[in-house]
Amino acid sequence: MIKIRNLAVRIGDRVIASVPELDVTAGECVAIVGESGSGKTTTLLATLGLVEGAAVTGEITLGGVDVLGASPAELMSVRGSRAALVMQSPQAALNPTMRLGTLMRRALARHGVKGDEARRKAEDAVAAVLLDTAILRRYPHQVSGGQAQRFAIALALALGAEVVLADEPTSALDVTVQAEVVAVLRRLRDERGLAVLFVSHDLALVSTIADRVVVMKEGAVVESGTAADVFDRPRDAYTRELIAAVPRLPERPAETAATPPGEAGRTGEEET
Amino acid sequence: MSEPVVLGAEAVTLAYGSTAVVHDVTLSVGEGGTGLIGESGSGKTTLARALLGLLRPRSGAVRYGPRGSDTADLASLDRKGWARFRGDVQPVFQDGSEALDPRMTVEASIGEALTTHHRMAGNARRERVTALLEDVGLEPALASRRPHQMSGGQRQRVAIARALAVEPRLLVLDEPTSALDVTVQARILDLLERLAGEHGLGYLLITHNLGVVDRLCRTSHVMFAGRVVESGPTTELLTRPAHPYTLALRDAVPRLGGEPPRPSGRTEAVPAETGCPFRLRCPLAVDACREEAPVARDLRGRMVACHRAEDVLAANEVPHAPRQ
Amino acid sequence: MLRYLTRRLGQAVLVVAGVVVLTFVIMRLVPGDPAVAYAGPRASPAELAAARAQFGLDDSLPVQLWKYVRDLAGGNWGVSLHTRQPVRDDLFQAFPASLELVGAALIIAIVVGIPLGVGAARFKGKFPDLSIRVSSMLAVSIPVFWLALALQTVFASGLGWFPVAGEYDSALDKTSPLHVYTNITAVDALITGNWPILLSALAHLVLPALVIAAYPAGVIAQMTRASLIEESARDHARLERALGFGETSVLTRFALRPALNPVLSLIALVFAYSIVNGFLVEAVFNWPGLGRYAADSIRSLDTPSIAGVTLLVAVLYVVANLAVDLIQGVIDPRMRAR
Amino acid sequence: MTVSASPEAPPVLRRTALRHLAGVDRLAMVGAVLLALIVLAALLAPLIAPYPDDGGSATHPLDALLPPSGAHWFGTDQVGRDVLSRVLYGARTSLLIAVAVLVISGVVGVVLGVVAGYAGGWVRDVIMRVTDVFLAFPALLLSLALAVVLQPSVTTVIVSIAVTWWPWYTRLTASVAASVSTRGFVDAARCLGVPAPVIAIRHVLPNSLTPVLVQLSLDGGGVILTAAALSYLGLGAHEPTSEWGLMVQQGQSLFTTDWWVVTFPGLAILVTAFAFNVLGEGLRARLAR
Amino acid sequence: GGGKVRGAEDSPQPGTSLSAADATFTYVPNLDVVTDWDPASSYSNEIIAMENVYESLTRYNPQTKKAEPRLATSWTSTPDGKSWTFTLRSGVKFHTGKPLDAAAAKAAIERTIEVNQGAAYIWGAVDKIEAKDATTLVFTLKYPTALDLVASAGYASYIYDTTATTDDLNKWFNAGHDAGSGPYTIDSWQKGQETELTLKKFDDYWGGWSGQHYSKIAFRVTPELTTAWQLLQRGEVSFVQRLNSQLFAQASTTPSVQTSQTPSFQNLLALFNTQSGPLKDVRLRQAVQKAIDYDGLIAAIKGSGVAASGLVPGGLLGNTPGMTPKQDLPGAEALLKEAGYGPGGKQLDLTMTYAQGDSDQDLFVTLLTSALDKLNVKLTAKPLQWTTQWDQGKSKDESKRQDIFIMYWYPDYADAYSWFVNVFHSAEPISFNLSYLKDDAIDKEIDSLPELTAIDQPGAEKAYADLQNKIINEQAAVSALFVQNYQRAYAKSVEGYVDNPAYPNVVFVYDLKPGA
Ligand SMILES: Nc1ncnc2c1ncn2[C@@H]1O[C@H](COP(=O)(O)OP(=O)(O)OP(=O)(O)O)[C@@H](O)[C@H]1O
Ligand SMILES: Nc1ncnc2c1ncn2[C@@H]1O[C@H](COP(=O)(O)OP(=O)(O)OP(=O)(O)O)[C@@H](O)[C@H]1O
Ligand SMILES: [Mg+2]
Ligand SMILES: [Mg+2]
Repeated sequence: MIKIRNLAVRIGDRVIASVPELDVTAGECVAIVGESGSGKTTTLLATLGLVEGAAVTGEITLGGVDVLGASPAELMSVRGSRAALVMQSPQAALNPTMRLGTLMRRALARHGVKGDEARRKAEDAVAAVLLDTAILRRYPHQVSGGQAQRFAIALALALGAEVVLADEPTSALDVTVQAEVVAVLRRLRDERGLAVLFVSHDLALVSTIADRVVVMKEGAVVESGTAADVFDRPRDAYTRELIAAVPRLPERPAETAATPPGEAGRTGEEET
Repeated sequence: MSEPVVLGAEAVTLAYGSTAVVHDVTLSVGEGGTGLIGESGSGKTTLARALLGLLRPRSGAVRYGPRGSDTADLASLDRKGWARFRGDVQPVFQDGSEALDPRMTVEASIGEALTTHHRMAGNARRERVTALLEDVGLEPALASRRPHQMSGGQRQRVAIARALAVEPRLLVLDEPTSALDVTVQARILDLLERLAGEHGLGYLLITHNLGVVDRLCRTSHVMFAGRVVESGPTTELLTRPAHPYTLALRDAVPRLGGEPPRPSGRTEAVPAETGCPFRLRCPLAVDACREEAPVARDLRGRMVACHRAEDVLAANEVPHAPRQ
Repeated sequence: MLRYLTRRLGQAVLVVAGVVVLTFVIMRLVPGDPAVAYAGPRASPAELAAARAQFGLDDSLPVQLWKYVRDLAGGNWGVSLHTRQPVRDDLFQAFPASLELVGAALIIAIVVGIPLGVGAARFKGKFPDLSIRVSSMLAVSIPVFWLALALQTVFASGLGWFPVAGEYDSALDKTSPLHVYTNITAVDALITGNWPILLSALAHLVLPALVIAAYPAGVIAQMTRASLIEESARDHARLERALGFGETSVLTRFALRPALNPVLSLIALVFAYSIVNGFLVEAVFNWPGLGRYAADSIRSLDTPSIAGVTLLVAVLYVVANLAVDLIQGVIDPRMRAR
Repeated sequence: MTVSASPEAPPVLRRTALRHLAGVDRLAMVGAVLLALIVLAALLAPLIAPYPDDGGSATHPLDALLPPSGAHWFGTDQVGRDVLSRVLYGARTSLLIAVAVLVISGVVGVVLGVVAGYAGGWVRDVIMRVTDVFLAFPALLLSLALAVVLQPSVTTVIVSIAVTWWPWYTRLTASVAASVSTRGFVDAARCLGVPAPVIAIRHVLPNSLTPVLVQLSLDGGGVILTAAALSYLGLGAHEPTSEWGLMVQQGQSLFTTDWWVVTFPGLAILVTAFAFNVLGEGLRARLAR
Repeated sequence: GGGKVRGAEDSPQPGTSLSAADATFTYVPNLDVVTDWDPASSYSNEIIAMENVYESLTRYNPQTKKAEPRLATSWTSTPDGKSWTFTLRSGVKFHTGKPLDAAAAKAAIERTIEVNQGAAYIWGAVDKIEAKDATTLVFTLKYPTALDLVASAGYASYIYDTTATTDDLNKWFNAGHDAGSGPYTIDSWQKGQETELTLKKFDDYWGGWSGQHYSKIAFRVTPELTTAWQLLQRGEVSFVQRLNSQLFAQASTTPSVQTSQTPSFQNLLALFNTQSGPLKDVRLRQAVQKAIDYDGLIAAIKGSGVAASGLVPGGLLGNTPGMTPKQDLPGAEALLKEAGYGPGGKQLDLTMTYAQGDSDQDLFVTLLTSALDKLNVKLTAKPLQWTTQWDQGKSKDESKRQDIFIMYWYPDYADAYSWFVNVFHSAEPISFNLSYLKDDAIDKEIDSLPELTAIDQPGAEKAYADLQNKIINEQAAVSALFVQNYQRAYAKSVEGYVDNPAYPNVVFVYDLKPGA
């Protein structure tokens, strides 16, 4: 689905993101983590050929298309139909003056799907993300954040995208709503083999759903590998610091015995 | 240290314009940490602003004073009373870059507090600024910087130093770390914990991070849609929630290396206008929830506003909560 | 939406009230005794007293203000000193022509300005952008009275493409008389199918309308550009690009609508501004609008007329703003939710 | 233990509009340079004008309406004055008017705006409604009405334009100040117990200034155009003051016969207004980033 | 159907084309045409229409310098000049359809005298009017006067049908009706429109319509001179009332256009306030007189005027050569110093009002302000509409009056008396004596002028010279700046145009022939 080799994004002489190697295959969920400004978003956008005002070098293949070498028309036809984007802030990512259905219809028409078929695809996709089709008649400000995020995923489905690139898709959401969105993504991955490349700074969340993890710091990849490897045997000091900083919760009763009041959180104290 | 003080909300209702966003909330902050958790937009910041005297309650009162009976309503304070209150209660806000005047140097920002409360100037002031910076783990050289020349963590430390400059007795911490990277977050929390211990400060800690309250707060309050739905000892609350919202919250938090978070029900619904505000999301909602808004009641050492709190508790004793 | 509307309406009424008071204050400041001006040089003391009574000059200021407001509300805008007609009739007579001119100018400005703004945004930083920015800024900076002279000299008397001055060829009144409904010549000609007059009116309209259109076209282009660039940097535009839409589609089919809001507010502003700008242009093109009336009023210190013109334009401004609020509601659903 | 500074400071508003110059685009630089030249021309008018007396009260009716030549680059006007000299002196009048109007209305507007924005409540409502009333009069219209009341002069022009100009800054400042007032550092200052007027002056005012400064530079052109229009209508500057609008008005009927009398002052207005506009737009774009 | 039809009611049906005989004469004035339709009181710009709608008993001929027949075919006076008998043209009809006879003429003049507005003073000498028979009108005068000239006046001399309506005649007139006997009658009048007024031929005009005449006159108001010129150049209009000298020069070399330049009876006066304000001090008035750059002004207006010698323009009895003033700045400075002003002294602030939109006056203002500026005198000159300027000048509150009042003056009939009796004779309330001069000796001398003119021309000549010396040099109440040249430009197709300076700006359209 996605194949990145020696990607480097530069503004002036500053490298704001460099990724030596990153692959995402069907049905796989890959996470990029790292501190703020470490180049996560940039990497994601570069994959779609959407970085502006910066020089991109290296090799990016997206759904079989060489992103850096492709003509604008080729790029435009890959975007949406093969790879779709889900962004951080749910409402801001949708055009405020347009009903969700209109956006969906236009996007489908852009990729050659029209009329009844378009309506059917739209409704199917919306149903697949567990939304009511009535949502298509709403404006973005009339839907909740979770709905908006799921609609963004529905857009990807309707267009037949094989990979979803998600930039902190749940960081603006309440944890209970986050759980909802994550569940939908997981289900689509299991049922349809959807590939997901997502950016997050929530290590705990990443640890629960990602197959593989890429850790970035100051524009460079410091560690990557399977989730199990990275979390259980972090090789890089920064990765270890990240993992240590994840706040611990009192475990659920099913998993651990109740801890005495006031002591529960101290188990995972980081070493400073 | 002088006698302990309390700051409390008594049946406070808060509104922006004509829309009330906090309804009839009662809580108090005294010794030790008090946590306030809840989803985004549930009114935590609004409540904090009222406790800081920045927002007048539409009804109810914010009371402040020495522990005991002689607390005063903020609305009735005179100038001296306000001055004392300002000297005793200080905030640390979410975003350090927001909390510092972008045009002021660190020294000027902290100095403003010193001048206002201790009439310090000149060298004395400069020395005190240096001491405070060292106290929060910053180099004195930072004194001449402006906010945009510092990292988020540094800014947040400056904000804390400024609050401490007043020598307050209570801190109101409104998501003091959520704008920061996780690695920095941890350090700031360590710092707060240490300082609160050293200075014997009481604090209200607002966050939506359950791990953080668990670590820093003895008692906690859970807010949903402008109401406190559950309060009690933090560990108790998190291990055996009595309110379905607390439960959902707890279960939805991803745990490092744990299971993927489980969705709890119909998450898209907005808070209900009538009856229990949570009922549209609640997997346990029954007719009663639609008809009557639950009032907070005492249940095994905590206050909870739910018709079905007993069932929640009962269900939570066994490994997996039953779903309807 | 309804509540939002009533609130805006309430505000508008307040503003109009303030406008009336301010106008009244300015009127009272104008030197010269309107009664003397009205009654004429050889008026007897009795006639003068009558005139004074007619103008209510004997009352105390608050009473005068109250009577003024009452009269205005009752449709009595006073009597012009220099035309000796009721001011309201004068305004009814002069205003449609101004409206025609400014309306045409604004249509030109919108039709030209918005596409230019879109073009500039589309090619941001490139040559088309630079040239559009420079020309729109020139359009905004050029003094209208000077532009009017220049265009008239070049295109009317020099090249002879357009008539020099006037609203339409009045000789046509005899061959194809115009039935008047709105008093706006071009509109009347259009709705009655009077093609000769319509053609003549449009030909006469071109130059003055272009002159007045220069400023609004410039600011509209600038605002459209800035607003579009801002809108196209928003998250939703990124999503639209990611959906496979090209840059032009993103701008015109997605970003333009939300970007139009500030442009619309601007149009309300430049509408009133253009009417006043028209005052400077009407003289050059012999346009029988408010401009000449205002100029005459001012040169004859004709307080009721000055007040009338001032009031009319100010009220128009308020109305235009209300209208824009409504349109914004239609274009942007977020507004309706407010 | 210190947290290292992030590699690049976030783009926050810098101290003054002037600092923005560093980052504005080339077009805006052209504006700045033009404006600097015009200011220089105005300041040095007595030195660089070929016939400095012609900028004032000299007249040479016998040399009236000479076309541009080596002796008179811009020709002479109806009473034989050197048009170039008068255009140069006119820059003084126009810039004086622009600066005075912008300073007066800027100060009034910003003060009221900060009060409205910071105080909020009914204070804000009252100020904003009054502002709305003044806004309902297009600048030229109210200036026209006022200029009739007052004697025509440069002072009148300044006063009557300023009267219609301040509300823009009040409106702008009020909205900026209102949003600044909700920012954390204002709350923090309130929590420190800093008195409200001090907060308004020390924290709200400086942080609300940048957009107003940009708007001021953007409006320079508008003021010059309005002043020229007033003079053009005979309600502004008058003889023997050199003023561009007045020059256009007086030369208007010569447009087809002696074009230079009208064209050069008209161009001077155009170029100056253009310079202000370009510069202001550049600053605004810079601010939006 | 529906809707008001713009233009006249009797418009032809759509589609009919104009025949050559329907030629329209389009006159371009630079100000609104009509302020007062009442022929008794009309005293303003509407003369350009009125003279084509109304007629007087006689008309002045500037070539012969004599009154010629108009409604009166002949007239005689007694040797003492106190009784005048006019024989009226018979068969003349008013536009109302009623016949114009001696009784109607008597009624018209008597109403004008009674209304006593505008130029009604011209009939001041009349004691009694009798209509002896249908065509004989006899005037008995209080003192001798050249009544044939009076009857040719541009204002207040019209003969009109006083019985045109039973309602208030003044109101009826001002609703846009006329009751004249002239060749044209009102077709449509829309104040504020570009084509404010159109006149159409009166079919029953006594002169008949057998020859080639214009059948319509349109007045197209054009404030901008360049616009007017461009309209003429494009052939859209027939006649431009006023151009500046530059445009006039251009016009005289433009093939499609004809021009005419005629010395007028109209001069530009600067009246100094002798009663209030700083100019009360005669030294200051004299200083201002000396500061004026008369030669510069003549040069600057480039042919649209000639130097004035005294108050009375050439060609009129009373014109006194050798009174052309010169600028004298050192003299002015000395006088100012004497009064405590001038360079190094106090700044003297003066106010001046003048007519909006007259480029020659603009030039004068420029020159005077500049000259005075050098003398540390700050002159604030305010352009106003005539009526406003006039109202301010007449203000009862002396503090509201200006220090210098600029106006053109021309006689209401071809006689210099008008300058003196109207402008410098003391009057209460103030009318045109806007220098506020109040001097018994001067008044007395002015009062003697009509009789002297009628019976002792050399005596009159002397009296005029003496008066001008007193008013201009001794009292320094006025400066005569220049005598205007009428510079007209009109279409090549207009044939037979002659400017008649006794009727400023009037075109007697009936006398013209529409050419190709
Ligand atoms: N258009 C741009 N111009 C200049 N700098 C940019 C641009 N886009 C990104 N950067 C810089 O590149 C670096 C990487 O940015 P990026 O947005 O990829 O980080 P991120 O890891 O997504 O951070 P966050 O977690 O805050 O979203 C940052 O330092 C950022 O300031
Ligand atoms: N200044 C304001 N004017 C109007 N409404 C406001 C204002 N500030 C907050 N609100 C609304 O009040 C409600 C409570 O906001 P508040 O900021 O107190 O929530 P919070 O719990 O602090 O959320 P978060 O976790 O996102 O900080 C929200 O619905 C918010 O939209
Ligand atoms: Mg990012
Ligand atoms: Mg908050």
